[in-house]
Parts: sequence; C-alpha cells; structure tokens
Amino acid sequence: MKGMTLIVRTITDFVVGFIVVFGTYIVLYGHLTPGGGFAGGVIIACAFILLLLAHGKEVAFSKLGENTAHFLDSAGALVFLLLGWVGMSAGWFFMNTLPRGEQFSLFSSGMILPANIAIAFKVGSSLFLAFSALAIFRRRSFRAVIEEELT
Amino acid sequence: MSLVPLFVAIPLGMAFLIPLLGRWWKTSGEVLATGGTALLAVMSIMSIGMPAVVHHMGGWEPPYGIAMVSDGLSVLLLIAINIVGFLAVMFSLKYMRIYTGLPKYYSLFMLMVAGMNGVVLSGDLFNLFVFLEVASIASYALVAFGTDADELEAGFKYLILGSVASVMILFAIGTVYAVTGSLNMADVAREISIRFGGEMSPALLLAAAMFLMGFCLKAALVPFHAWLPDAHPSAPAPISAMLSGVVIKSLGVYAMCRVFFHVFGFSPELPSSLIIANGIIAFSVLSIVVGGLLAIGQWDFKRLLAYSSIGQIGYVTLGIGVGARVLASGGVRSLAALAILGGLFHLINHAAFKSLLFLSSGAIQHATGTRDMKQLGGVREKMPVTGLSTNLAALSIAGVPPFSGFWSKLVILVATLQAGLYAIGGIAIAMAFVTLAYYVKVQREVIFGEVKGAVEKAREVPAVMYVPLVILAVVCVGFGLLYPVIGYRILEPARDALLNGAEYIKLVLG
Amino acid sequence: MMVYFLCLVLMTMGLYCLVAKKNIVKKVLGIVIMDYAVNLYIIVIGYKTGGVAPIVEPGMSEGMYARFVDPLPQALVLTSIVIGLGVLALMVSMCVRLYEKHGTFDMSAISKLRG
Amino acid sequence: MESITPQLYALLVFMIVGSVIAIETRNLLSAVISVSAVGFALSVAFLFLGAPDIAITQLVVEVLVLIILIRGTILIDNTAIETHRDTLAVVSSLIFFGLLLGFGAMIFASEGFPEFGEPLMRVSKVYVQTGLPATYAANIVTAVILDFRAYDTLGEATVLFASILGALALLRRDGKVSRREVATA
Repeated sequence: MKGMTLIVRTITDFVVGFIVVFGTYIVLYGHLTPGGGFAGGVIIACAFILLLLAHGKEVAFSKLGENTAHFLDSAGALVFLLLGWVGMSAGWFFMNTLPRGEQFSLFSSGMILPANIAIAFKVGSSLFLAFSALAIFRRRSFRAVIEEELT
Repeated sequence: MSLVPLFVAIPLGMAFLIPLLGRWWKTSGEVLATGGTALLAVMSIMSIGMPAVVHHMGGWEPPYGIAMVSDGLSVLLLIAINIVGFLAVMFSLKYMRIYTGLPKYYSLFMLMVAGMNGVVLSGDLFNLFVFLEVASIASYALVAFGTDADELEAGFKYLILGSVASVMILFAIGTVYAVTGSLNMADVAREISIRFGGEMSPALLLAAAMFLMGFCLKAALVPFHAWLPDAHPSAPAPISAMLSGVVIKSLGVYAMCRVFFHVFGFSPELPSSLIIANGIIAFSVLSIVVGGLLAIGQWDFKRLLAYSSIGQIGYVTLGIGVGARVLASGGVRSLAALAILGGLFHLINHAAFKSLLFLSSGAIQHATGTRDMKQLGGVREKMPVTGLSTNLAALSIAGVPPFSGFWSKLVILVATLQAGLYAIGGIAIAMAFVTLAYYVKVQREVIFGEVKGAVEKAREVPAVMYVPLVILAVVCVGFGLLYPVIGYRILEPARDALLNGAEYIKLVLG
Repeated sequence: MMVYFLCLVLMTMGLYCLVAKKNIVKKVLGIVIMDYAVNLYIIVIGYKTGGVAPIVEPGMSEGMYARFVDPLPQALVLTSIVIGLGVLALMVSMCVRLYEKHGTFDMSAISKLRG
Repeated sequence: MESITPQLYALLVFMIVGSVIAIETRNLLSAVISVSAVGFALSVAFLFLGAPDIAITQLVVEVLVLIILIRGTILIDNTAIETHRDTLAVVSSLIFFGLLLGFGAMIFASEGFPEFGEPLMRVSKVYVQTGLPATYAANIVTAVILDFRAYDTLGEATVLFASILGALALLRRDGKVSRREVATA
C-alpha cells in the first residue's frame, strides 16, 4: 500500500517517537497512576499503525517486523501465564510472590510491573498485526478465483 | 498444592506456544495439541472420585479473590470436554490436511478447550463470563475457519447472536453485583438468602431473566436457536463435534445449572424461582418439538445432526428443568434428584454420540466428498468401521434399548410423568419416536441401502480417523450396559453437587 | 434511577440496530453501542456521590479512602472493553471476507443459509 | 462536593442522540463517526464518574475502533443499502424492547436496587482499605486487575489473543489447500 502526502509523513516522523514514549510511560506507571499495560499497549500499537498509514507497509514493517510482532504476541501472553505459574511455588496460581519493594516507587508491587510490561508487548504487537492484516488484505479479482477453481 | 489450575494452564500454554513455534516447526500444532489434550484427558479421568477442591487464585480468600471450584458437576463436564477434545484433535490430524494455516487452527482449538475448562471450574460470576468469551470467540473463528462463503456467513451469524448473549450475561452480572456487592457465586448466594430471605427482589428477577436469555442463546434452545443449524454444519467436522458435543453444553447448560441452582437457588421459599423453572421447561419443550420436526426434512447429513442437537439439548434441559420445578414447588427431593440425574446422564450421553455422529459425517465426507444424503448409501459396505460405529451412535441417540440414550431418556420421561407434567411427558415421548424416525432415515439412506455413485469409489478412512469413532462407539455401548459403575462414580456426585446449594456455599466460603 | 434507565435505553437501541438493519457494518455498530451501554451501566453502579478515583497519592490520609469510588466495576469494565475490541476486530475481518465473497455488505444478499 | 448528575445526564442524552443518528443515517461514514462521538462522550462520562483508567483505555480503544472501521469497511464500500425492512421482525422486537424497558424502569425504581451514588461496596471496601498495604500498588484499580483478580486478566489477555488469532486466520489468503497440492501430497 502507498503512503500519504509529504506533510503527513513529516509530521508522523515527528510525532511517533512522542507517542511511543507516552505509551511506555502509561505502561510503566500503571500501578501508580491511571493507565496500565492494556492502555499503553494500545497507544504503542497506534504509533505503529500511524507509521503504517502514513508511510506504507515497508517502513512500518522495517520498524516492527511481522515475525517479531508474531513472536512478541505469543511471548507476551506466555510470560504472563508463567508469571502466574510462579505463584504456584507458594501454593496458589497467580500468587504475587515477587519482592514488593517500596511503596510509590517504580519498582514496587512485585508481579504487577512485569505483568503490565508483558501485556503491553502482547497487546501492542497483536493489534498492530491485526490492523496490518486488515489494511493489506486485498480482494482478489473474481477472474483469479475462477481460474484457480478451473486448474 | 492442588493442580486444578493445570486444566486451564496447560491448554493456554499450548495455545500460546503453537504459533510461537509454528514458524520454524511445521508440525508443532499437531504434536502439542495432541500431547496437551491427551494429558488433559488423562487428568480428567484421574480426577474422578476426588473430593471437591477450592483453589484460591492469588492466595486471596474468597470472596476477595477468584475461587476455582472443582466439584462433582465440574468433573462431569471436564471428562466430557477433555475426552471429546482429545478425540477431535486426533481426528483432525488427517482430516484438517485440506485446510491451510494449521498452527492457527490448533491454537484456536486449544483456546476453546481452555475456555471451556475455565468455565466449568470457575467459582466467580465475572470469571465465568470471561472464560465463556474465550471459548465463544475461539469457536466463532473456528466455525468460519474454511473462509468459504457459507462458512463465513454462518460464523458471522453465530458471532452476532453470541455477542448479544454476552452483553445480556454481562448486564445480568452487573445487576447482581449492584444488588449484592459481590461476584463470588457462593457469596452472592449467601447474600441473596440473608438479604432477601423469602422474596426475590425485582432486580434479581431481571438479572435472572437476562441470564436465562443469555444462556439459552449459548445453548441454542428454541426460540434462540437461529445460529446453530448454520454454524454447526459449516464448521470443519472436528469442530462441529466439539460444538455440538461439548461447547453448547458447557457454555449453555452447565452455566445455566451453576447460576440458577447455586446462585439463585430453587426452593419453595422463593416463589419467583418457580417462574424460572417453568421458563426452562417451556424452552426445553419448544426445542424438543421444533428441533425434532425440522430434523426430519433435512437431506444434508450434518444439518440433520444439527437440528437433532437442538432437540436433544431440549431433553437435557427438560430433565434439569423438571428437577428445578420439583425443588421450587416443594416436591419430593428424590424425584428432583431423579430428574436431574436423567438430564445429566443425557448430557454426557449426547456428548458421546453426537460428537461421534459429527465425526463420522466428517469421515464420510472425507471419503466420498459429499454429505448430501441423496447421494450417499451403502456406506456400511465400503467403510465397515465407520458404518458400524455410526450405526451404534444412531441407535443410541434414537433411544433403542439397551444403548445409553434409551436409559437417559427413560429416566427423564419417568421423572417428568411422576412430577405430574403429563402433557409435557406425552410430547417428549412422541418426539422420542420422531427422533427414532429420522435416525431410521439416516440408517436407510446413508449406512445401509445400495451403494450409490459417490460411495462407490470410497475407501475406509485411515486409522487416526476411525479410532476416535470406535472409542466413542464403545463409550455409547458401555454407558448403556455399565450404568451402575458410571452412575455411581460420575453422575451421582454431579447430581448431589447440583442439589445441595448449601453445601456449595460451605465448600467455597468455609 | 434515571441514569440506569438511560443505559438500558442505549442498550435496546443497539439491539434494535442489530435486528432492523440489513447492512452488516450497521450490525457491527449495533454491537459496539450495546457494549458502550453495558460498560457505562457497570461503571455507574460503582459510582459514589462526591467520589474520587481510587488512586492513593503519597501522604493521603486513611480517611480519604472512604471517598474512593468502587474499584471493582472498573476492573470489570476494563476487561469488557478489551473483549469488545477483540470481538470488533474479528467481526470486521469477517465483514471484509464476506464483502470479498459477495461484493456487498447487504445481509439479505449474503444470506444463503436458512436458520 | 458538587453533584455530577447534570453533566452525566447531558452526556447520556448526547450519547443517545448520537446513537440515533448512527442507526438511522444513510451514510455509513457518518454512522461510524457518530458511534465514535458516542464513544468519546462515554470516555468523558467515565472521567466524571471517577474512572480515569477506564477513560484512558476507552479513549485509545475508540481511536483504534474508528481507524479499524474506516480502514476495514468504509474504504471498501460506502453505499447505502435500501432493502425493504422485515416488518414482522422489527415490530416484534419493538414489543420486546418495550417490555424490557418497562420492566427495567420498574426494577430500577424498586426498593432492592441501590440508589445512584450509593454502591454497596461489600467486597470492594477491603480492596480500597488493604489495596496499598497488601499489594503496594497505589492505583487500586491496577491492584484489583493484576493482583486480586489477576486470573481475570489472564482471561482478558487470552480473549484478545484468541480474537486477533481468529482475525488473522480469517484473513489468510486461501482457506483450503488447492486441489493440485492435495493430489501431489
């Protein structure tokens, strides 16, 4: 797919970095301020979707490759499941056994921060993948379908 | 340390791993799905006879955390889900070769199994909803997996009606939370009995009505059945077997039983519970009649089976509804126990023979390339194993003694008549003969008769495809003959779990 | 009371859109509206008059905790929003495929199977 | 401690009007944009109701929904569909909705239902009080979703995983292996 005009592309280049940084902030401070892995993940996905829309798929996939996105999608979910399984060492699924740290600091509250990060990776990459699949999907011409049926 | 969470963690882990490894290891889906479901099937059989377990998620005591509850009823459903799941995966190994994107298929399959296991083990209303959605979404995608025009259309209809059901269930959960301030089922039940005592408040009645509509949509009871006759035939055969065999039961019937028996409760002190019981009976009778009558006219083998599923699910909920009605009107407790036992027995029987029939329809389609009954005939001669096992399942579902389907229908009918519902019992008996009629049609047109065009070149399907059929056929016969063993070990704990709401509350809240 | 009722009105409007409209994109929009209505309903249930967001700030006294709105419905709605987004992605991909097969978004033209 | 009721009613009326436009307009693009307007109003309503987490999530999800709907559907075909309505279905559904609304109005006015602004908070009182000391998360909502009820969040992540996987599965190029490949296999 083609990109958009020069103005859009220039502004996109300027803005994308800020969006990613903002998303990362939302993810990391999810346990202290409003937000969390899910909202932050969607914001990060939106940054890549913006790249996809403005520059076309080559540029977007050079920043976040399709294989990488597939990998992050599954790996994020798997890491979250494993974090839950760590709790089984204390006898209960999803028990928060990691060290709690200090109140109101970034590295506190045990499992919550890594879980937020895992969810953010999972959500961001999977939404980007779904959108790119939707945007790239081209209707094949009727003729091509017929020819395929005949052969 | 109890290992109940493994029932959810194993299929989820497999589902996440399959796409991860699928890029480099082409057969990861086949290997991991077979291994995972085999392990789950063994675990579910091992959990027979175990005492009821409550697992506190995150170590938080209920009602503050989510409780995972495995009692007799859960074990019954776990056995059905995981064994049918394993056999369906085994059948898929060869059958699904004609489709592309197999890692995605196996991953979605494992997600569906994980969702259903999560539903039957959940002790929390919202958690039940979340896992219900996991299973539903995976099944929407699986119905449309072939991406042909009619598969997509069926999937879309299923998706629309399923979403309506989800919204209704969520609305009901919100209302229950507003009125009781809790989401844990046992805690809600206790709160209802303390706070509302003899009277069910109107708000709870609204919630109950919403739950009833939502679960009836998921269970495809008439008049909420519109999606099923499209979705079940369009799906790939192993998925049809899962959908008809276990999905509508675990998402519809099981969830309905759990919510109405354990959360709202049926007792003479709650006058409005009689309304709910009557509602369940009314929908069941409608399903039995409409499903049975529409099945006769079908010439598409899978579509006939789909309509038959509507009718048979009607029998299951009829047994449960009659039990609920007896409880709600203060009747004899042993009669309620009999009716519920019949319903649960028919549930597990239907899981066995309907999944067998759908798998054999897939085998026949694989061998002959058609499922139009007008073009089939004499399958028995060309495909002896498939033909024989299909025949056994058809006899069982038609209610011919001594197969399992006969006994379960007999129990349901006896209980219905004893409860004084003579008209409904009469309808159910008449429709049992209609069931017999359309399965005689299946036998005459498909299994016996002269060998017709499409069947002439057919050969017996490979062993991985017929072994699941044989296992399920053995189950169909075995359940009929070995009822004392099965009933004592599996069905009676499930029945007792349903009947004793007070014990459930004590189990979860201690 | 009126607030709950208006949420129910919004929900029935979504349901109406689902039943009455033939365009499958409109049906998708109907489901989106229903999701909104239910989410709002659940959040409204948890609202406390004069309440503040349930976020503790350093130096906040324990007495302030009593002013927090109910956090549990918010957790439920977060999950419900995610579910809605997932269902929407699945629905839109089905719509795209259906359009590819039939060349239209009209449900009565798409409908070949009869329930 | 001013009442938020007037703002909430204004937003709700706005949402209902927006949905009416979305349902009845001929132009699909207008319909999608009206639905998004409803979604943004919903986000503002969440903010008023003391739910900033949900407001942020709703806002970003709304952006994504708008992009997906426009990119996925409207760009393909934006023609209005003019088929006659199924009058029987519409009338029966309207009767059903009327009953539902009447029933709902009766129930929301009844004794058992808590008044607006007075939640029971039987269970969540404990979350509010012990959230910070027990989990060290200052945001109680995060404490609930990732600690007290983390298992739900696993389900939520799984739902998203399943639906995206399903969407990718549906958007793959060919559903079935072509006949030539079957013959060689």
